[in-house]
Amino acid sequence: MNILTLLIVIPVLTITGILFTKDLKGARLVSAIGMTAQLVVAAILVFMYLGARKAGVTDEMLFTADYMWFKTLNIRYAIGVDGIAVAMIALTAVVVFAGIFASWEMEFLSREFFISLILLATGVFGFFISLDLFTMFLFYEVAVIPMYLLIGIWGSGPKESSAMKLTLMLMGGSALLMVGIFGIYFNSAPDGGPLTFHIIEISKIQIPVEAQRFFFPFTFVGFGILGALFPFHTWSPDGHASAPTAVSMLHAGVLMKLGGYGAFRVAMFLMPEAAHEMAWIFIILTSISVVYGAFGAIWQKDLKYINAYSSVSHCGLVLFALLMMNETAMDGGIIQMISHGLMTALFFALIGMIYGRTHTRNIYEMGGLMKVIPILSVVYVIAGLASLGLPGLSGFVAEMTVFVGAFQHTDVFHRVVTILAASSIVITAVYILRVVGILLFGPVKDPHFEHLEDAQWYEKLSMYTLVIAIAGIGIAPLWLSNTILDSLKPIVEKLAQVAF
Amino acid sequence: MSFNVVMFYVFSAIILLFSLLTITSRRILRAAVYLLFVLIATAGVYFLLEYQFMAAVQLTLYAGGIVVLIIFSILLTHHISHLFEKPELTKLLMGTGVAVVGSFLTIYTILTYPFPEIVTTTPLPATMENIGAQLLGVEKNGYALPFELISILLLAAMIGAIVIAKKDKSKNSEI
Amino acid sequence: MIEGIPIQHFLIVSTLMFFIGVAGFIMRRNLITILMAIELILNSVNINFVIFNRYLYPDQLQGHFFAILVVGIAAAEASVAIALIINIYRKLKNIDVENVNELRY
Amino acid sequence: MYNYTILIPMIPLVMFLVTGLLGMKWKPIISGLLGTTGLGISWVLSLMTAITYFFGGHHAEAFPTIIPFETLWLTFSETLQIKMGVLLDPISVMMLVVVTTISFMVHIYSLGYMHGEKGFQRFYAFLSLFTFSMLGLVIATNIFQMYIFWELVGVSSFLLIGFYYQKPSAVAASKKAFIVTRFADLGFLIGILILSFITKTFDFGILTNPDGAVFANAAGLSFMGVSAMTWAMVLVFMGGAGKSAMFPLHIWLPDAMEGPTPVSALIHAATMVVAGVYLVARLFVVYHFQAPDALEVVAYIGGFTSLFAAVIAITQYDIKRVLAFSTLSQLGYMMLALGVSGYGGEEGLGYMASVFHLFTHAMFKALLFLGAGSIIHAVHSNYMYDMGGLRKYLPITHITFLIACLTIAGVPPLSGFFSKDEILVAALEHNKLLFAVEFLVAGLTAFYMFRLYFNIFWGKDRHYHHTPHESPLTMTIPLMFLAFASVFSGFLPFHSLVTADKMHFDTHLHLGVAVPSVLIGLLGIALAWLLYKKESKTPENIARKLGVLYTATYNKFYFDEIYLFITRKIIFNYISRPIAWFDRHIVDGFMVGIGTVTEKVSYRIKGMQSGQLQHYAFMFVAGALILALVLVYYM
Repeated sequence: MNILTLLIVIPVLTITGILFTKDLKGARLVSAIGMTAQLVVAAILVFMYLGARKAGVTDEMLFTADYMWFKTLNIRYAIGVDGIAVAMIALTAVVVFAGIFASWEMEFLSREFFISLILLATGVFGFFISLDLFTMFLFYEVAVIPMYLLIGIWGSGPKESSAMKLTLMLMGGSALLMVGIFGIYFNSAPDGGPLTFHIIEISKIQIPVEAQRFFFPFTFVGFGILGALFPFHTWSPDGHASAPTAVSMLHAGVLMKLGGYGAFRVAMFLMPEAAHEMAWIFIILTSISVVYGAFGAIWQKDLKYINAYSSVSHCGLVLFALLMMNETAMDGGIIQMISHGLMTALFFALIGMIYGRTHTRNIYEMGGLMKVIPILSVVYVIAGLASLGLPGLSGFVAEMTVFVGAFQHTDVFHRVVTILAASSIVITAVYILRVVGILLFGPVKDPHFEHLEDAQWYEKLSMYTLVIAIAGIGIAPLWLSNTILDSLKPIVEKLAQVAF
Repeated sequence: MSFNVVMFYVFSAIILLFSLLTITSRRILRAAVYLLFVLIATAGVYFLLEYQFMAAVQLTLYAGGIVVLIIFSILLTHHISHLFEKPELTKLLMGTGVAVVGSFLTIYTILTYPFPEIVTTTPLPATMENIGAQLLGVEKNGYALPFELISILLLAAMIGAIVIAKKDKSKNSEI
Repeated sequence: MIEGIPIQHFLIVSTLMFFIGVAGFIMRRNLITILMAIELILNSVNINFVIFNRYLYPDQLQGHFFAILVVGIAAAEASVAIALIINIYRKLKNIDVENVNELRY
Repeated sequence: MYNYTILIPMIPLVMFLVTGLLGMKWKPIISGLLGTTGLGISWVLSLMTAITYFFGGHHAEAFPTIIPFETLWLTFSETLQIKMGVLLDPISVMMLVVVTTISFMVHIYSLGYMHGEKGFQRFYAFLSLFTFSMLGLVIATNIFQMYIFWELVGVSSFLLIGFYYQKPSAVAASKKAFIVTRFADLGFLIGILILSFITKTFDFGILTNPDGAVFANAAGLSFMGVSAMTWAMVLVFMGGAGKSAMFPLHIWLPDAMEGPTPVSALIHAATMVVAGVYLVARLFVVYHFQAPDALEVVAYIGGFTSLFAAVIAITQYDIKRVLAFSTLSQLGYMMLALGVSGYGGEEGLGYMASVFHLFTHAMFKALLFLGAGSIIHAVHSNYMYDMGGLRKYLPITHITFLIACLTIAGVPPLSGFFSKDEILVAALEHNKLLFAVEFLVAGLTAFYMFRLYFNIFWGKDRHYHHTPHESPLTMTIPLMFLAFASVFSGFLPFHSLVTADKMHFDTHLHLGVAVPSVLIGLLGIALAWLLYKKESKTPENIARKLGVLYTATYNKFYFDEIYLFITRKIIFNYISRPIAWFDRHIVDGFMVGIGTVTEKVSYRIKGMQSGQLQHYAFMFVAGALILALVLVYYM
């Protein structure tokens, strides 16, 4: 069996397995086994990919497979990965693995919870391996829908309205996206011949510029909504604040990356002319996202809101980098996706763990946690430092690559927005240190907190997995960066053909 | 001015007048009777057009059947002396508004449409032979299938009416 | 075909009758009156069928047959409608159309 | 030959990982000893490197630049790559010695000073982390590696200032330090971006090539009337100014004294704060040839800072703050010296003087801080009005402190005299105004240092909780070692070791400058002796006479308040809060509004589904009519 198909089969088998369990213990055991297997497969995939590249395989996509499943519209189950997809798959596997352990004590309707969670993961994996736009869209929907249930049932606070808001806004994005995808499809054979959804085939032809102008905004905004593009980001704070821990992790960590991934793999790759023409609009929006999200985070007092706004800022940087459309910046954008995925997942995991102990997320009600729960606190500081771009952790690599890349543009507009975006590193420092200062340092405010328990083994496993990944990228980014750079070549070339 | 013409205008006047009365009368039994007059006058128009069979059907089925049915139901559900209150103003306005606008529109269309002045085809007299042959025929111009459909429809309607109107003993016994 | 009377006259009569029926349908509250308004509408349509048949296609009898079929359907409709009205009357003790609004939003 | 140099930063890194990850499990003292031993090895290796580098070969011509180790770390594009490596040239070798020496001393000192503190092993882990980062910064082969370690240094400083994390003032100080330097780093980063854009390289080797070939692109590039290179170098200097706490980014350094005293000695006196000086020195060739205007900026900012800080230092009572302002002032000296320097031979006197002063300052300022730590250890207070007459109780501290004060006051033949004298000479040759400022500052320095000295060691005894006693040997040995270094390091032949063009040149004592500067130093000392030797009301009276001027100085010219106003009030209240509000109510409001409108509209049009048959009929007929009208008569 194709190793990529295995990535879908394993979660499906896991879900089936959970159906046969009776309670939390069984469900989490099966989930853990399944997702560990998934992680192993992802790791094998990474090595197979690197091995194949080293052996000199130069195909754009590796491990491809292609089965027709709806002949009338030429919809195919076409799969294949390049370096970027492999990296995203590895990210997803890590985050899902950590997510399972972060929800180890999910007592309420545990089987259903794990099923939804893994279903969501299935969608994400499917999205990343798909080469067929329609199949990709299908998996995208598979990933989005369980979110509604996960937040609506297992959430906290005003969960119903948050779930509704999130799902409706993402569905709105899907609607735009669908228009875009069909626009691409119906223009995929301008010289006659069969229409196709296959990304690689479409990339070889040129979609008429008129059609691009019309459908590019649909596609880009459609994905952009998922990637928290200003001003369509407002689902993110509410949604994240209400979602249960593992869902926040998966959502901010992985699902939001679908937006960034799709934005360049579909919108920009297939419609380069329009991308060039309209980039400036979205660059302005994303630069606003970057700064605005960071400033927005300063004023919040709910931990999850802080992190949600921080995600807006960081995801804005992803799209910002991608829109710069040169190799370095896009490379940075993709590393930023991975890096943000890991660290925001870590953040949400930690917030969930802290909330589980203190039963509040208001930073002003807590304080001095470093003294009572040192392990969680130290990891929180590490996550914070990663978020503000400390060298040695992944955030730095990503941000620097983005800024260096973005600065290679010669005109004033790009310069100014780059500097604007770069200024976010200061603002990020402000809000991260503010939280760390209030939450972890200082005297213990509430005497009830004196006897909190520190992390359990499953929490440690969850945290350490993410920390190791973050530090790994931060310390030795070369292999990741080079893999991505290699895979970016066709995309950048395609974009460069029409440039200037 | 021939007799036929005069009769047409008389019938038309009856139709319009009693139509109006049907819908404006505040006593329902009278409304039913006015309706009867309208239907009979319509039958008269059919006679003028030399569609005797049609007129007969109109008289027997409509005037004789439906109106009687209506009157029965009136008697079942009303006191004879029951006087309706006047219709609400909004409804009155809605109804008349739609009617006036619609009439003008339609009449304007009718008056401006170029109907052919002379039709040259040979008329087919509506004799019983022709009607019978066509109504029960299966070849060209044969209406056997609709005829059968209508009969089934009537049967179904009859059964339906009985089922609907039947008192539900178990449930509604107290009513 | 009646010599000296143009087709338009017939049509105007049937139109007026039709809209009187419509007005009645909208204005009146009593279900039976509404039923009668429907009969008016059907009747006006019947006149149109017959007129068009007579004036424009006298070589055929299609309009004629349609009118007959409509009469048949009208009978069926009336019988079912009256059955319904009686049933409603049993339930509500009156047959005002305003009270029959179970199907609102 | 120099392959082992990679070990110099790596040993502290390993120590950090070991003590940080495993230190919780074992007894605290083991972490301390482990860290100290590790650093001792690094120190020995650094000294070996220095000796072989400077004295090993016969360097008739320039000192070579050696890169014994380099590895690719990250690729941006074909030309832009970040490498990690070790670069040895005179200045980096000298810095290796400074950093490892001070760090080693501080490691030993902390064994005594931090004894019994909670988080002892954490302290050592952070110290190791800091030392690793600082060494990485020093040996950076390219500007981006420097930036990376620059940030790491910043964060380890943050962690160490906030070491007493339960003390709100320490937390606030650490936050402030990090954010201010981070803000400066933004400038640094943008400067790097501009440089990298122009030159397509990060390598110091290429950048600092005096022929300036890589800057060919820069010609004609300008922004707002200032050339691109000047922008770049001013922005890079902004980074340096942040780390070196130059005015107006100086505000974090006095607050940073909230950290444990050994940390102040290591980070905020001897090593990290000179990173800015090191950065400018490292890129001196670029400054000098490509952006002389930027160098001018460096000189003036340095000069102003040194005066400004010296004035404030006179009024402070917290002994660590006095030392902090003194550090600021001395850093200003170094910056100024770089700013007035030329390139090549005698012209490069400023450069040499700056580096020289960096070296001697590291020794005597570390000594001062460690001495202050010893005093604080004894009396448990930072304030000089809680001290007095301590010379009887703390003899070793007293002597070493006195040596340090004399050194900083520029009394010959102590090391401070030589380095400061050369700075003054360089300033005199270049810019009379700056010379005058520095001359004045020399006097002020002597005055405030001896104010401090007399207040602490002379005058009346105070009520001490317990009789002050001399610190343990672990603390006094570093004091003695540093005192030794302070006395004799002035005789190191810097002019033939660390120069701008790496060539030897001759210096000679410039009596016309030396004599007056010594005199003004002595004048300062004498004034302090008059005012503070005995308890008297005179200083207070003078202070009262000066009135507003004194208050303003005492409150550091209200810079903290201004910054606080800008951050708290403007950024928090007028930017962040409105944005948060805007987001919740306008942007989100708009999104929610779409939902609400849909809901409202559906409630409204729900009425159409009234269940009233006649309404439906009306709608139907009216709709049909309208359609008929449109279709038949309009189309």
